[in-house]
Amino acid sequence: MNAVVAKVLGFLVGDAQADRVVPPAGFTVRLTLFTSAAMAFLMVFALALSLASGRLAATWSSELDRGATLRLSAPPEQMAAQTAVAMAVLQTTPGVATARLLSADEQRALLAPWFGPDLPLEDLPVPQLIEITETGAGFDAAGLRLRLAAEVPGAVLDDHARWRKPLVRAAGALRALGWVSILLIGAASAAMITLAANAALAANAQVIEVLRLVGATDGYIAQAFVRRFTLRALAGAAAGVVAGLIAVLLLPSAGAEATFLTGLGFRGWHWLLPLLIAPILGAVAYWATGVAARKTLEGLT
Amino acid sequence: MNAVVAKVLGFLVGDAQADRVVPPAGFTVRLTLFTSAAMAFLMVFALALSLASGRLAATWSSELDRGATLRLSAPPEQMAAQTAVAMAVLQTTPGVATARLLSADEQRALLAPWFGPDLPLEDLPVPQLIEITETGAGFDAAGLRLRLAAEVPGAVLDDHARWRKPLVRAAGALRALGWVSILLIGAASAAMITLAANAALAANAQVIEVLRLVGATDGYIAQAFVRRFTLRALAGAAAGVVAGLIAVLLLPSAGAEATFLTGLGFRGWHWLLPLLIAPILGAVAYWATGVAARKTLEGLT
Amino acid sequence: MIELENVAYSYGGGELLSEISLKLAPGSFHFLTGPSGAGKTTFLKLCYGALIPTAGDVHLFGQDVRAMTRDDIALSRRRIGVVHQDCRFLDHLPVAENVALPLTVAGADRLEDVANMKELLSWVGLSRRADALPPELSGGERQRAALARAVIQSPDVILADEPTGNIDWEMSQRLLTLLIELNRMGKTVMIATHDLSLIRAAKSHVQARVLRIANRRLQLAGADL
Amino acid sequence: MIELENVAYSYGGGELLSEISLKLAPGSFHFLTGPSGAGKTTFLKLCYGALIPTAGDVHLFGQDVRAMTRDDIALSRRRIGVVHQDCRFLDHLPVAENVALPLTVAGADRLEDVANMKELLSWVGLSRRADALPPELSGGERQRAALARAVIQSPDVILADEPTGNIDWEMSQRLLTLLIELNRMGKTVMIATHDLSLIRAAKSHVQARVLRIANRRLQLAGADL
Ligand SMILES: Nc1ncnc2c1ncn2[C@@H]1O[C@H](COP(=O)(O)OP(=O)(O)OP(=O)(O)O)[C@@H](O)[C@H]1O
Ligand SMILES: Nc1ncnc2c1ncn2[C@@H]1O[C@H](COP(=O)(O)OP(=O)(O)OP(=O)(O)O)[C@@H](O)[C@H]1O
Ligand SMILES: [Mg+2]
Ligand SMILES: [Mg+2]
Repeated sequence: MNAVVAKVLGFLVGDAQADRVVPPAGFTVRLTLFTSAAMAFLMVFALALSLASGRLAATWSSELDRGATLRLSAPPEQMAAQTAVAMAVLQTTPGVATARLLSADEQRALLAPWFGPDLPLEDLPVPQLIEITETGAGFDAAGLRLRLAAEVPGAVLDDHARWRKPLVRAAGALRALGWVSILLIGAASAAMITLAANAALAANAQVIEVLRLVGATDGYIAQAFVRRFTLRALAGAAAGVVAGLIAVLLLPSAGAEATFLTGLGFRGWHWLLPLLIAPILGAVAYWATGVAARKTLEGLT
Repeated sequence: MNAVVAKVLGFLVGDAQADRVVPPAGFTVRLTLFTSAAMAFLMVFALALSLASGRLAATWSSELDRGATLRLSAPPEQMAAQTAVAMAVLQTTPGVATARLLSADEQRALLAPWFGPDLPLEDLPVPQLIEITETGAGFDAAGLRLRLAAEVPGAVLDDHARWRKPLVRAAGALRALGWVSILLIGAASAAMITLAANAALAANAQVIEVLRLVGATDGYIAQAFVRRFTLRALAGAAAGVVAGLIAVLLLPSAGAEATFLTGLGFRGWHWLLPLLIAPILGAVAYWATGVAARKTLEGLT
Repeated sequence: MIELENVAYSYGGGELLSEISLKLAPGSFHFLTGPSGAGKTTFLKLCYGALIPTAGDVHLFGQDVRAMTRDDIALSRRRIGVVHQDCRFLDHLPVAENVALPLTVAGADRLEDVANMKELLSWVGLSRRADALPPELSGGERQRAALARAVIQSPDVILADEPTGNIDWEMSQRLLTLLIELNRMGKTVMIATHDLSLIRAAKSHVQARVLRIANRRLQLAGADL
Repeated sequence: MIELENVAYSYGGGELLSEISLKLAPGSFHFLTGPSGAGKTTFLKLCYGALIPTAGDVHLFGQDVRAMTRDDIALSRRRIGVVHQDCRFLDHLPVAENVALPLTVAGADRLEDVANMKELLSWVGLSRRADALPPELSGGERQRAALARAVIQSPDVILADEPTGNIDWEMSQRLLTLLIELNRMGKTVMIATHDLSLIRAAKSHVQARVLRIANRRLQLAGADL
């Protein structure tokens, strides 16, 4: 472990002499710096989007996952008996986690938008509602309906599927979209940084040639370039991540609408994710420059 | 107009001789091609996302934009009179576009989830519901409540705001996010293509120098490079757009959930938007190469 | 054709050239000598407008270089053929196209030039290498290609900076003969060289003046050469 | 030190060099001549392992070039100082650092070298230009810097390709003196040149063999020089 640390430190500190052989400025610097910065910036956004839509999807599915409702209509005198039968049926149905009678107050709250809060619920032939939550596997709605039809004819099962499924699916699609975009931007970043490293190396062909001619070993030359470009990519990416985080923090300040979209931004340990971007892009630059340097060198005698 | 067309055609067809002075291959080609392609690809995605969330927002706001509901409870014999008064009040309220009495069938449909379809609506003290649609400006809910309290004491205004606003705001945030990401990716694309053009030109410094020394005018040199790089950026961007469209078409094939998210993808004239990407990136390349060429040339005597 | 009046030039340090006055008349033949680093290349750059004098005036074909636009300079270069000391080419085009480049950029390459070109390439001994790319040429071949490129447009003035530095004696003689012939046809020629035997060889064929840069001044070298 | 046995080389067309055998003994002094394009540069490249012969064997310090790894070649270049015909530098480093580059990459630049370096730069007449960047040098100054770079590491073998092409006679003499001194200290020297007077000047100071490339063969030139 210590050896690895020493190696990484040695790499970062570098050989001051070897460093000078790589031109310090010019368009290749700007290219590498800006490419890493811009792609890191976009990746922060894509990450924020993915995480936000992930949270959105989670909220939707949990809020809508209330399961199903059983509506029981029966003459007032049979109500209690039928309710007991229905509960028994539900409790023996595989896939039903809990079944709960809604209290009169709860029913009144649900109906309030239609009749106002002063509804005389007792005087109305209001059906009894039973709230069902499913287990992860869910229950067989068609089977349950058959059993209920046989034992509790006045019961109607409303499994909310019509309302819930599309929403959950939509949230899932949004989350998938977020991850697809992060994958795409990540792939584009890697490709772009690879290309920038290649461009920078091609632009420095004369430097490599001169070094080779005066007796520098391949390792020395590759190391000088790899170090320089990795550090540049790291610096650019770090700047991009910082800019991205600032932008993400500034963006949704517009609103309290966070309630629904749960806001663009990072929560809890998610803050650690954008911090991975710079090291990852740095690693890509490290690898790409190494490969490009070795390829360029092999073209030289 | 004809002159412009002739000029553009002339630019596209070009001068075969002038063309040869720009090196046809090398890393600058790959850099320009790939940068335009990757950024065009990402822009197609960002565009699809923006449009999809735009549609989502539109769906949500229109579905939820039913405006408000007025619930009128009154003893059966006063119902008709109170309804007439309430309608009169509504029709004179600025910001109310239409006010419509819900028919018994409609009320029954709304209550069906709670009481089943066979509800004897006539026998119940069911309030009369009036559906209100707002004009663009919307009405002053507080003011309306005051007027109603005075004239129709049994009326309760439910303006849906509690339910609607967060959703509409969330949809708006999503749409804004889409446009922000398209702006960001667009800006990054422009910057990246500008940088690639600069890199390409810097890599071709010797070509420019030699041309200048043998008596080529600035116009000739700039034109040769601008033409080459614009066409490359156009070709790369076109390839990226095509790849992006194919990816967008393939992606949401997963689902019929299109109902809610209305699906990622383009609808109707929106198909024209991604076709603008290549010309726009081409224009950026045209401008960037021109500026870079002129800057490089001014550094030469 | 080219006139320098009391010209001085400095790269930023002290003055490299001072009080230089010279008139290149049509049909004249000049040699330019001086130790390495004396300013021969700098002097030639002043003559083709690549450098603007820090003092004094330079006139190219009657125009003051300070008043010339960038395009004027470009056009004047079509009338001045230059062999640069570090000859550079378009590395992706074969030698023949590189030699024809001044014609190409002037939009003036016509069929009759093809014959001219062949003859020129064979005179400088590059017929067999016409299709090679510049990086595949030997040092001397590059210089010969540069000379060919400088004269292909039959310019009024030919400025050659060490055109024989990497070339053997016999080939140097051939190149010199070419330049002498062009001079006989009325072209103005100026050759910067450190090769005194080349100057001696030329003197027996043409009336050449030998200029020498020493102590920042341009002097007419005596008959001692 | 360097041995060529029945070597042939071709760039892809016909053979450029054939049946070349030569042993560079320590302390020997060679000149290499031949018309432009004969293959002098190619021959030197074979000698420092930049080209692998298409036939025959080349041994550098006893090792077969075909069996040498890339790092072996790099290390052997620290024992062979080369002045390239087209001298290239790191354009972003000043002349002094460019000259010291072989020491830098060998990780061998020490304090005592600073004094050496100063002396060397002043010998080749570059003391005043030590802080200039290579693109600001004149043609002759570049060649002198390249020679300084080739000898700074005091290599066993010095191969110089037209080291005086752009340099005046007096400075050429100084450079020649430097090479002759190094040769006296036991270094092997080979100079490719087309300048016969340089060869003649050297012959009065050192026992030099003159090789000539003609008709694809390496011949020993007679005493006619
Ligand atoms: N761009 C520049 N910036 C600063 N100094 C320069 C520049 N170009 C040339 N010099 C210096 O000016 C002096 C004259 O250079 P110039 O190239 O004119 O010499 P020259 O006579 O052609 O020499 P040579 O025979 O070696 O080619 C040299 O000392 C050189 O270092
Ligand atoms: N990379 C290459 N590919 C193909 N041909 C080449 C290549 N390099 C050199 N040549 C050809 O090989 C021949 C010999 O080249 P070389 O550079 O060895 O000549 P030279 O003797 O050094 O000539 P000079 O005196 O002009 O420098 C030339 O005709 C040249 O065009
Ligand atoms: Mg010069
Ligand atoms: Mg050579």
